[in-house]
Amino acid sequence: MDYFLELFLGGLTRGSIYALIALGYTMVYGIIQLINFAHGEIYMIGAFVGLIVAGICTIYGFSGISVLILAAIAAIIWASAYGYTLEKIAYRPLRGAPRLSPLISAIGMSIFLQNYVLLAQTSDFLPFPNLIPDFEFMEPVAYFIGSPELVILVTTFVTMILLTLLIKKTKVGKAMRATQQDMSMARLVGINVDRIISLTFVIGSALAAIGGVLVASYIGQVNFYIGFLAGVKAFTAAVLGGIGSIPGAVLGGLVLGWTESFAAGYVSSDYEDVFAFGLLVLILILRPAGILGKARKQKV
Amino acid sequence: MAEKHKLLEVKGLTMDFGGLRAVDSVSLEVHEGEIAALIGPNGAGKTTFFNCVTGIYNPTKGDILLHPKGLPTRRLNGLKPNKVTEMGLARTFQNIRLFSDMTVLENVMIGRHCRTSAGIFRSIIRDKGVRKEEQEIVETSYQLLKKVGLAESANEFAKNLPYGAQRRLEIARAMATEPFLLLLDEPAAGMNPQETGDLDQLICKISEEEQIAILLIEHDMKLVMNISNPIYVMEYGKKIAEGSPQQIKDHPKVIEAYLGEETDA
Amino acid sequence: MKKITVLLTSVVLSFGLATAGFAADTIKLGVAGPHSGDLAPYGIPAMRAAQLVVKKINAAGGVLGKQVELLIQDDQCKPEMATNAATKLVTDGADVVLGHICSGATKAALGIYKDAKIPVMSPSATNPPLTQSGDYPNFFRTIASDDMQARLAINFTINDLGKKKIAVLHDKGDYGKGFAEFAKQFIEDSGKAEVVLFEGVTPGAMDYSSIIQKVRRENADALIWGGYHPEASKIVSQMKRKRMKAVFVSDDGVKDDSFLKVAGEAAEGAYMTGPRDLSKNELNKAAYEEFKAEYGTDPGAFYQEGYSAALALLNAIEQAGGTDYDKVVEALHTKYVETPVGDIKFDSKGDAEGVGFSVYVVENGAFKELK
Amino acid sequence: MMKDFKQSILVSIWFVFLTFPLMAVRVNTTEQVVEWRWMSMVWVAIATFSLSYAWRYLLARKQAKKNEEDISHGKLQLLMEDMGFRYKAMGLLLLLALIFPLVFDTYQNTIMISALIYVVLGLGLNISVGLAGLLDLGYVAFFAVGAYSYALLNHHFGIGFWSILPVGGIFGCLFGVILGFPILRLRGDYLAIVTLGFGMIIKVVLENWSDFTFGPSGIANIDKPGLFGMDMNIDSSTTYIYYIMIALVVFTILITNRLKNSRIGRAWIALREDEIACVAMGIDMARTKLSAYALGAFWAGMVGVLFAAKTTFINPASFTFMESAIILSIVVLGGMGSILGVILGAFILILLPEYLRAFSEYRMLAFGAAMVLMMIFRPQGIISNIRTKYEYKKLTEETEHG
Repeated sequence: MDYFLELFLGGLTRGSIYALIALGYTMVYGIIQLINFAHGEIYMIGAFVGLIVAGICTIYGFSGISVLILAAIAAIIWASAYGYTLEKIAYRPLRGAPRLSPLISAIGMSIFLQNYVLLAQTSDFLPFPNLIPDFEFMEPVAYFIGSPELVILVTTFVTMILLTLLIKKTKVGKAMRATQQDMSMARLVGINVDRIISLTFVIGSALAAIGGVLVASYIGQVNFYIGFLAGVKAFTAAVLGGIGSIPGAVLGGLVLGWTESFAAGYVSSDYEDVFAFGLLVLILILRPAGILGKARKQKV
Repeated sequence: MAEKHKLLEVKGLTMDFGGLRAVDSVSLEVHEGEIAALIGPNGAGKTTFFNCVTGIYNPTKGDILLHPKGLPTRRLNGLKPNKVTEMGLARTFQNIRLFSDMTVLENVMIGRHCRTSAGIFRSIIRDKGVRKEEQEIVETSYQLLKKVGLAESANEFAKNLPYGAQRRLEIARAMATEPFLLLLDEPAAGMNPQETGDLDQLICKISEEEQIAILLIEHDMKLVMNISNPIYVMEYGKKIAEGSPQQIKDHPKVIEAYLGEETDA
Repeated sequence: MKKITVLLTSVVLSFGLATAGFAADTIKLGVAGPHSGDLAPYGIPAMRAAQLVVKKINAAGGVLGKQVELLIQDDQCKPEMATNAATKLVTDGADVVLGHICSGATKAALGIYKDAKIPVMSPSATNPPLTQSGDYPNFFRTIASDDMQARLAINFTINDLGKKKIAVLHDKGDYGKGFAEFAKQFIEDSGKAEVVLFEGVTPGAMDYSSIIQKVRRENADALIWGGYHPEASKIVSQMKRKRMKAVFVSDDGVKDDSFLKVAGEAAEGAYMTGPRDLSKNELNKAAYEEFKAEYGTDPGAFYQEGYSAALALLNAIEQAGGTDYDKVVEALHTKYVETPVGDIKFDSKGDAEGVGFSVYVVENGAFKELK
Repeated sequence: MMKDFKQSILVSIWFVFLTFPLMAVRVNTTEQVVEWRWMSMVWVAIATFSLSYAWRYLLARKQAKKNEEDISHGKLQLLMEDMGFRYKAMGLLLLLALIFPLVFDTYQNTIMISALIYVVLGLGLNISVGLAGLLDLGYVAFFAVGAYSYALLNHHFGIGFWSILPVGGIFGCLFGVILGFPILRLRGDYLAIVTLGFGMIIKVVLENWSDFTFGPSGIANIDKPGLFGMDMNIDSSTTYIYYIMIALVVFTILITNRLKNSRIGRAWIALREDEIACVAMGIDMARTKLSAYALGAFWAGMVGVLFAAKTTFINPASFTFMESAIILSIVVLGGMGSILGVILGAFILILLPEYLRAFSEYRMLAFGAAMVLMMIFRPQGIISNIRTKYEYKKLTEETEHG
């Protein structure tokens, strides 16, 4: 039973990170029906900016959780800026183009950003300073859940509550939901659709940046390539849960996290990825709209 | 005059989307040689009805029966759209769906797909039969373009055609599948009176010369009144009236539905 | 149209450049390895080593009175690019080749050199079959093969540390999985310990917590890792976090300063094998100083091995009195040469005699050689 | 004028801000050093300032072109549409291709073989992506299937190259059908992610299933293609493979061209344009998609065999997502659906980096940027699809008279 619980918690931690990144995919897809392939790269850029800030701080002798918060804030600012610019350059000129065009543009952007960071920084793995202290009160349970896991779980939980509030309660959130329902209608009632789309990218990128910094401080290293696999997995999570649906992204992230964790724990980690993608294919065949997604009838 | 052959018979068709009932037990018949019409205000469920008949949606309840002449009756429920088309039922779309990066001629040639047979291997070898079939496709398609008055623009991209011409191209493309029943979804939408008049004539011509029965959805009552009989009226997913143009004109519910809409607009 | 013309001209020009430039009578030393791309850090030190050796030898009058010319080719560690690079070297008339770096690339290229009768010496390709299969009589290396590393690691784990239940993990890569498979085989052969877990993990995955839990569930008292340092750091960090007592034993791919920095405290007490510490070797010291003087930094991976290979190859030509293939190979097998990795010659299969591994332990944030 | 200037200034300020942490600072947390690179900020400012002018100019031009409608044919395009010129050009190219190995050395031949391999891969992917509009991000999986079928059959049973060449293609095709069957119901973007997943699964299987695939250490000593049992040295066997490759390319071009201009080819294009209209016109969507997917896979499988024979060694590392991305950019840059464009695309993308080795670090960066820019400014690619002209007037007259 202990073993099960350990795997469950491991999957929960991993899944909550997937969920954070998946939210960005799902929100963007909900509004402009585009797989923002470069989203994983935004996550990586977030982690890298966090590393740079945290690195400078530790080199100049600062440390502790306040540095982590500072790094996270910087990561959010820059990742959002990248997300915003990404949309403006690579997707906005392609609105109304055939569906394949923005998708290819997104893949191109993903390759570009990866190599941009590779060239501007380094191909090596850089250590991320250990900024999360071992909390005293965690000591009795450190056996299966450590302080970093706790920080990840609490942060993602709080972030998701804030996001839900933003979408459900504020005017901006209403405008976002309206745009998601029907873009031309939203435009008619005076919503600045372009701004809402930009905002969606900014919010999605900020979430990815939080995920990036959390993961970086959890596993303690960053390089230019971490965005690819994380992005693919998070997108898988978004599709699993039902792309376009916010609770779906969270659920999808957790389901994927648990699948991988249990598969590795009870079967074999050799085929971890095979399980993840196998699950995706299975879900898409049985329930093409995902677990929580609504079948969206195309208007004929 | 003897009883005309019944081509399409829809009985109690119902379509739900989640909790919303878009079409509520609608029945309808189209006979040989008829130009039937389905009218109603916006959002009455006409297009949904069409989509059910042509296989794009699978209806929740009801029967869609096709009685091709000289062949056994077929139930269309749940059949894939391409099977429905193969059976002899072709359609156009309300918001034009042409293959915009293909030429006008190629658009019509696509319609010939289900009436021709060259597979992958024969397409590679390109034997005599295939070459002949290709010729036949081009030939027939060109004739159809002539019929709808688009022969001149055969080599233009479909997306570059003027609006009215695009509508006519859709009709030509549908006719290339050799249907015995043609479903037209708001063919006159967005046309000026001159173009609408031409379209009137085209539809009548198709009906007479090609022996194709027609079921059309129309929003504009005037067009329908001139050429169709019988007329079915839908509102809020339900059929509220059916009959000849005269009967429809005087039907109190129809007047109500349309007057109500008139004040809305 | 204009753009196309420019393009064509540049293509034609580069053809011209590529084919031109056969110099006078020199000895041509080919150098192939990853000089760009993500694996470049493993290839560039050996390339620089060759450059330094050649510079020094040429300044001293060359080999047999001839100047040595370097032919450098990038293979990015990709098999298909390695064959291109090899063909290029053969075409350009290389007499001997220093390379390649990655085992896969080496394997792909060796056939080409074999057909062209060119001796090849790798400073880093540790895959055992390269020499043991006997397929490549023209292949030599200045580094010990993976099975030697694995044997040493296992002997140490079982005999010196006395561990009984061993979990073996690897990164599914050529190097890591090869090491892990040998480790597994040696454990089973020894009869003194058992393999309780043998699995691969996905490099770049977010975390390895499930697999670490699994290692604990199996009550393993030692974890053998076949692979490189980024994953190793994640694994030791998570082991520490889970308060695990199992010892961590790994290979040369982990003996890297990044491992110490990334894993930090968690790295303490980890064991790994690595080439014998040569800091007392005079030639090695000199080679190190040369590099430091030229580039101002530490040399990086496979520098000594590259330096040694360049020396060994050129020495063999000197001994053989020419570049004749059979004579050069003969000289490599029979004549000892002093290099930064020791006084070496090559056995009948092409492995260097006198090159060995040691076990290191991480102590106070540094690697310490044990024996 | 002033407005433009102001805007460009704003753009460059924004980019200086944006790139600041990644371009101006380099923290090496291993060595505990911070490196400040202020000069790079100046470069970013200058570059983005001028690029923003170019960007606006190009966008405006694109807009203007849209209004003018369809006069977008450049000179090159018109030239290519002239049948007479095309035949002459093709003849000349073929001649050049045939004498190439006589003029250039083995190294040049090897490079050219690589490029030709990518030509076939590009043409294969062009069927599913360019013609049928099915974005396949795991295309390299079929390439791997072909390469491994030859490597394994050759290793275990010593079967020769020529017998496996068609078998590899058929295996690729079979895999296409098996993988395609469950997933082709999916809409475009789902398809992309699932194919990406398949690409990764194949690699994982190749790495893990050691008993069958020899795992990550790969398979060595694969036989080169034989010619009546002749013993060939490296030069002549490279030349031989080169000619095999030329023949394969010509074969591919012939067949894909025929398919493109057939009933099936038209159905693919229609499917790309509008799925719903396509099925409403009586085209069986699943079957049409499957045929495009499987035929695309066929070429990858076939050329995979040749790849294995050429390198004589394969391991899973050659079949990564990046390979799929490169093949995709060949198709996109060359011109989706255009055979000529794809060929040109392959040559540019493979040969250029090979000859400009000094810039090879920037290769992927340039690929990525080019994919984005192409989609925005020239979605039809370098050479857009050449339209088939159908002869109908004469026929019509004949039937009317006869």
